[in-house]
Amino acid sequence: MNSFFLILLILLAGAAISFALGKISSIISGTVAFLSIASASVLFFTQLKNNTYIEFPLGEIQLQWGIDSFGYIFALIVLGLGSLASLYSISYMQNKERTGIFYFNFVLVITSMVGIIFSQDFISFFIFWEIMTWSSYLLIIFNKKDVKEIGVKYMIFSAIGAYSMLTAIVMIKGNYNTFLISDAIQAGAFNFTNNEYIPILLLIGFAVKAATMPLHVWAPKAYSNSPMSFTVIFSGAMSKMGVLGMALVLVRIFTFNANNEAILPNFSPIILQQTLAWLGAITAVIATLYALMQDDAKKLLAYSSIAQLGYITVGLAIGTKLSVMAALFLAIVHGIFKGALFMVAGAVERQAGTTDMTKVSGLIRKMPFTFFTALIAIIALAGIPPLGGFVGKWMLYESLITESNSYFLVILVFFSSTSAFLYCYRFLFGLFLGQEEEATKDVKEAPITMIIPMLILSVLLMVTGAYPGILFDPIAKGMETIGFNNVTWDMSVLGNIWGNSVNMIYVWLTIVIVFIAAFIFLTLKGLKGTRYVSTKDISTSGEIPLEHENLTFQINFFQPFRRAAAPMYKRSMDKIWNEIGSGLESLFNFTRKIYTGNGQTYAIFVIAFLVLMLLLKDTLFLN
Amino acid sequence: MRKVFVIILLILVGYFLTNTFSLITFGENRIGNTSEEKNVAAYYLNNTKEKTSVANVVTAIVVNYRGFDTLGEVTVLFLATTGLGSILFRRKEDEDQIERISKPSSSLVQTGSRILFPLIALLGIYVFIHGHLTPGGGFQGGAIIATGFLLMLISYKNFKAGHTMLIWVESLAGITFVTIGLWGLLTSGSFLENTLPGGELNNLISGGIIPIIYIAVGFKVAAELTGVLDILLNIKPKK
Amino acid sequence: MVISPVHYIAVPLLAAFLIPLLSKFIHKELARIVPGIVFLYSIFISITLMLQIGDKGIISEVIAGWQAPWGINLVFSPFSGFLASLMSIIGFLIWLYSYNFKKIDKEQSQKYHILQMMMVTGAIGIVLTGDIFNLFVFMEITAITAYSLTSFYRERDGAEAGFKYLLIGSFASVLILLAIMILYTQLGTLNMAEIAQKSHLIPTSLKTTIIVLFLVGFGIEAEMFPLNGWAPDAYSQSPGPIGAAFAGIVVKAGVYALVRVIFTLFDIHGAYDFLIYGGLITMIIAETSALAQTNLKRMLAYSSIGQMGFVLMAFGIGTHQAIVGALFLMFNHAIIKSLLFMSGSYLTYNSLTKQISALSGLGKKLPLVSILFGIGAFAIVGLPPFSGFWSKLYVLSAAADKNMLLLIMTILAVSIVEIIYYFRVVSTLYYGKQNPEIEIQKPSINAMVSMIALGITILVVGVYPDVITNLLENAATALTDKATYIQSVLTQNLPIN
Amino acid sequence: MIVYVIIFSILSILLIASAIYAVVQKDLLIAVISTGVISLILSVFFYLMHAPDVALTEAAIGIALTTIIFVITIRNTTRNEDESIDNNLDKF
Amino acid sequence: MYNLELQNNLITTSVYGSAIALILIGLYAVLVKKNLIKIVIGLSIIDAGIHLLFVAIGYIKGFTAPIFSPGSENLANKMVDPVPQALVLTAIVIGFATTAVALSLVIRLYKHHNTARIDQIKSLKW
Repeated sequence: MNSFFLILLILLAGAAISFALGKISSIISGTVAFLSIASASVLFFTQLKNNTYIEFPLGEIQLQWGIDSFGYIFALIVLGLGSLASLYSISYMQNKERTGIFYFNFVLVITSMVGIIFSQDFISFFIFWEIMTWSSYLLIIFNKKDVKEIGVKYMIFSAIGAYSMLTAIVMIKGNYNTFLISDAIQAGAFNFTNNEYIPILLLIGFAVKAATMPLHVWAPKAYSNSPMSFTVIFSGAMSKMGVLGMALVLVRIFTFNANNEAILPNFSPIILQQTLAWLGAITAVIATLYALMQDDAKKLLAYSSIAQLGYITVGLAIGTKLSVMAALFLAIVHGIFKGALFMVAGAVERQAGTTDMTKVSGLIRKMPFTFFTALIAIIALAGIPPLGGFVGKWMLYESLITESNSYFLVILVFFSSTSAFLYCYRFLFGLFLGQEEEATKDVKEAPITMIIPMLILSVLLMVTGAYPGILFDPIAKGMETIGFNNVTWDMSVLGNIWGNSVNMIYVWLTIVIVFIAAFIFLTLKGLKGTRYVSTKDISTSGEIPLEHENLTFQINFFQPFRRAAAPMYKRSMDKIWNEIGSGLESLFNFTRKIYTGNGQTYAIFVIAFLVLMLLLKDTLFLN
Repeated sequence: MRKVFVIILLILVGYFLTNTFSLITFGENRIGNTSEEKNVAAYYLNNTKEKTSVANVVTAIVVNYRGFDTLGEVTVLFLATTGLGSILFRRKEDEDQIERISKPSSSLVQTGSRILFPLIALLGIYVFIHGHLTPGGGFQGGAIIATGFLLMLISYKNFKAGHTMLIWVESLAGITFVTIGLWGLLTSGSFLENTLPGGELNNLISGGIIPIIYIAVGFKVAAELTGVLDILLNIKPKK
Repeated sequence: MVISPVHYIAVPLLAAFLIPLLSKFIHKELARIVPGIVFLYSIFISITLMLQIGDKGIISEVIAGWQAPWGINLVFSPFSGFLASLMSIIGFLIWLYSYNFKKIDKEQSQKYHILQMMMVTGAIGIVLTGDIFNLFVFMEITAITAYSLTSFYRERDGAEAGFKYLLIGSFASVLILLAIMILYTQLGTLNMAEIAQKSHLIPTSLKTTIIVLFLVGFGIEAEMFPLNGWAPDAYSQSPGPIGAAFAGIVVKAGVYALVRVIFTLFDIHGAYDFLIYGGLITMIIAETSALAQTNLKRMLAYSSIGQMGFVLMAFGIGTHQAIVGALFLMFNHAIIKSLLFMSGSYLTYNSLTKQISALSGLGKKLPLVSILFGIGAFAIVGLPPFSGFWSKLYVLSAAADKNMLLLIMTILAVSIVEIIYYFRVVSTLYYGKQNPEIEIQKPSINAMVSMIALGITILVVGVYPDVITNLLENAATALTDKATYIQSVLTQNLPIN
Repeated sequence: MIVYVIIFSILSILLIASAIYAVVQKDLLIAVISTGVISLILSVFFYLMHAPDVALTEAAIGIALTTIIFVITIRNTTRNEDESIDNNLDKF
Repeated sequence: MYNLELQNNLITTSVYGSAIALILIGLYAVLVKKNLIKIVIGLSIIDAGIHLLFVAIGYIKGFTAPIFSPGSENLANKMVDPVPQALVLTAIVIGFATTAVALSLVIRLYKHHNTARIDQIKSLKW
């Protein structure tokens, strides 16, 4: 049997079995899900060779599946993260209701993403894309919170994206008479000068999943409201599907000459590129600003995800070798550290009952391993050396400064990534440091099955920080597949055009030594004379705080900043979309009044329509 | 406002109807020479006498050439009866409170209807038995018989049209019709095919299956129309 | 006896006339069982005949032994055969579903089953007949049964819906009669093949009038805007399975008639545009009206109208692929909407009111029905891997071949509206708060069987559309191939006399 | 010939008059009877146009049965179009 | 009055005219009158008009009824068109059936809503 089918079959069987077993025990169900994903990953990385393709017909439509180096990059994210997240969710989902539905959709999301990676034709691509959409929809509303608002919003935006994609697909079929992606690329279907609509529509479709402005409004609540073990996949892997698509299209919007160098016949593709880059940058800035204001750690992470995806979009949109490489690198690393962070949030949620930073704090002693993961991941997220996040940002900045032609863009990206320090700090400080709360006194460390994936991810982050080349290798191969020539990379040395270079191993070693030294010093000092006080252990002007009063330092954490940036928060994209929605709804409510309920009126409609047709008959039906 | 709009519409409808029918001359011969058989009407007029031995061409068309329509038509009536039954359905518990809509008629009326009823029924039967020879046929005869039943229904308070009888007549007539059709299919290969010998023109026994079908139609229509009347008359009047 | 298309009509009629006798004198249950046997027989005929005609053949069966133009004939082509088979199958499933439907009175069930069977028979007659007046008669059979069935429940506003339907339906029959009349004066024939052959002889002004009359008349049956005022009421007030029958069978017959007139009788290009615009407006108005509905069945009704608009529009595009897409849509709409109406009617039956909000949390109490409803909802909005996706893809790519970008955008925009209201229902079902007071009536086995059969069909066709596309291709070819139609009707089966 | 002209003209005038009367008359019973008159005149028309079968059918169904079911309906609902006058259709 | 053409026109006008007038009057009743029974009366008037039109298009001036009565066996070429008559027969019966169903619905509506005015029976809308 063909490995492609076998992998999908294993996954589908896993979905079905875990659905059936969900009624019996959530642990068994989760184990089945984990085993199926893990075995599919093993099969994938051992059995499938790059650049193998199979073709089979479905009616008149020729379908093609295959795996190339480009898809391989994303397979790494999807399957790696998928296995870890499913392992993680065994404990996370324990004692919850309807776990059958959860695991069914969970595995189905993984399946569809693997399917997307396999798809070499638009039809299977779209089919898997839609399966991914609706199965993730069912997970988003899994927690039964704000079902209508979150679910419907997610579905509307997904549908906007999917249907623009579908429009583009049928247009490709109409113009080039092919459903195969490779044929379409060959025929120049993505070429902006050939047809403006196709690339734009496709980009809209992918931008929705990549949560790019102004199509991002579904994301914050969707990310924060789904079960955390799924958000790991949702934010870490699923959004990367949008990145995958965007990369494919953006590379090909120019006309190429024989040496595969872009010819620039007019400015329109550049305008498209610039627009997208600007949108990405603005997304990053705005999402960062919103992330600062969140009290809920999950929401903070959700906005941060959007911001990170903004960087990736910028990188893809710039479209040079370096920037695309940076973007893809960031995509993988973002998958790892955001996965780790959402796992942390999930662990905190499971153990402490909430992730609201005004209610939970000082968990460092209760959950040391979780804290360690959070620390590592936050370092990566903030882009501080020596971890993977730094490498990606470095490359992105370099390409922005040298190749983007727009310093405003650079300023925006810089602004947002420095502001990101603020929320990174807050996440770490809010949840793990500071005073302990009464409510979280009895919190224990998360179970081992949750710790293991988190630690694996932290280790991965450290490794990619020291040896980014591990990731450069598949990325470079993948980029060569989609049309870049001679992508060069080095195992751990980052260079720039001015000839300076950094060896990540040295950076890494230095920092780790400093870190360990500081850690030992602080621990020793801490052992001696630290006094722990509860938040209620104060008196203000002689008044003793009431029992229920919340006096955590977390409340209004960035109040001065909020005051300064108030105008920014006044008008959000969310509101604009809501206004459009309610406007349309009232319009529809008006038009449906045509059905007055009076049978006679309907009869008059019939006669009026008849007369109208009779009046127009000679123009309408002449031949 | 609505009235004005409707009147404008009606004027336009009238204009188009007049326009259309001004192109269709009244009384014009559109059949042409019947022996040329340029259209169905010519074919029917030319062939009915020989091929079906039915004097009344309309009957030949209704029962034989377009017998399928007639089957559909009696089905429509049948379904109307059934539908009426379901629309005006009463539950069993209401059944006792049925009240005839008319007060008991005077004995003069009662006697009159009792005498008239057989006569009307006979007339109806005559009409549909001679359907293939003279004007009239199953529908007309059936409707006439139903009128007779109507007389009885309104003059006698407790005259029940006899559900069992109605069901029998209706079902048997319908089954006869379809069975004759299926017999044709079985023996000659086409539904409702006239399998019996034609006989002599203008004889009572002529036209093969045509009179049989028309008689069945007559009974069926009579039963169905009576059924409709029965249902409608059985409604409990509003106090 | 040789299997022939006339069995589709004759056997149900025989059964309908027999049922009162049988149930009165042999056993009451027979009134409910016999229609099922009849439907099974219809399915058997369908299979036999579909195998018999193979890829391209057309069976033209004459009635009463008169050759085509002189008598009435039935035409079993891949196109009409496809629809007749579909109707038989849906009819059977609807019968199975309503076999012991609790809401139907015991005494009423005989009438219900006769009416339901004859409604399907009438629709099959419309599809099969080759005579325009015969088509009218069958339309009346369908219409009369539909009026009665719409007002079947006493406790609902059925009578109101039925009266509106009747009012508009009478207009339809008047218009069609007028059209037939004018047609007859011009050509002296009622046979559709002969009309198709000679339609160019009609003077233009009369021809256009005839077309308008036909389009408006059949447009009423096909639920085209603004002729569809009756439809939401009729759908929502009729018994659940009858809503399914309207969507799966009756409207299909209306669309068939409309398409037959446009594609075969008069080959008019203006009418294609008429279909596109009519369908588009119907779709937009109906789907946007569905958005604000609070009553589940009424929402399904509007959605059904919208889908029919989509079908008409797909026919209007007019290319081979578009017609295949349109037929695929008809197929999908028949099975999916039947499933939705069936499961939806169980859901509303188990809620306190008919409102969508009253369904909240029923997903847990009626898990299988809710999953089936969910499958239906996912399929109708065109999400893969359910069957609805393929029809949408066919139509869209046909539109793309003709470079109708705006059309594609509109269809998809409307689909988004569709997604919103269907997903609202699904999320209410599964993620709403439960009402503990409701007592649940579990659906009977037969109802479950018929719903599961539909659900499985949706999945199978969705995963592997090839099972149906071949049939659709043949049907589409048969619809557009006017010459073969005329030829096989007018020269086959010489008269025996 | 001229006789026909006269008959046709008179009949058509009667026909239209009774139709209008049927529509404007507020008493539904009278309106229904006018409708019956329409059918009557119609069947004469049919007879004159050499359609005896149709004439018979129209006579039997149109005049008798249609009228009677209308009357039954009026009996069961209301006699007055505007529903202000009491229904006093006790015998007929 | 001896003008043949005028006579023809008069007959044409009286037949077609009254048929069209019936249709229009019926339509008026259906579209304007509020009473349900009036609406049904309107429908049957429209039907009557259609039936008249139908017979009229089959009429051929000076020809006889399509019946081969004894003594007129060879008049096939002198008979009016029988097909419209056959169709009208069907149409009349169908019309009756529709009217019966309509009236039964009116009865039920009246019982349910206690009114026969169509503009007050609007519980289903939008």
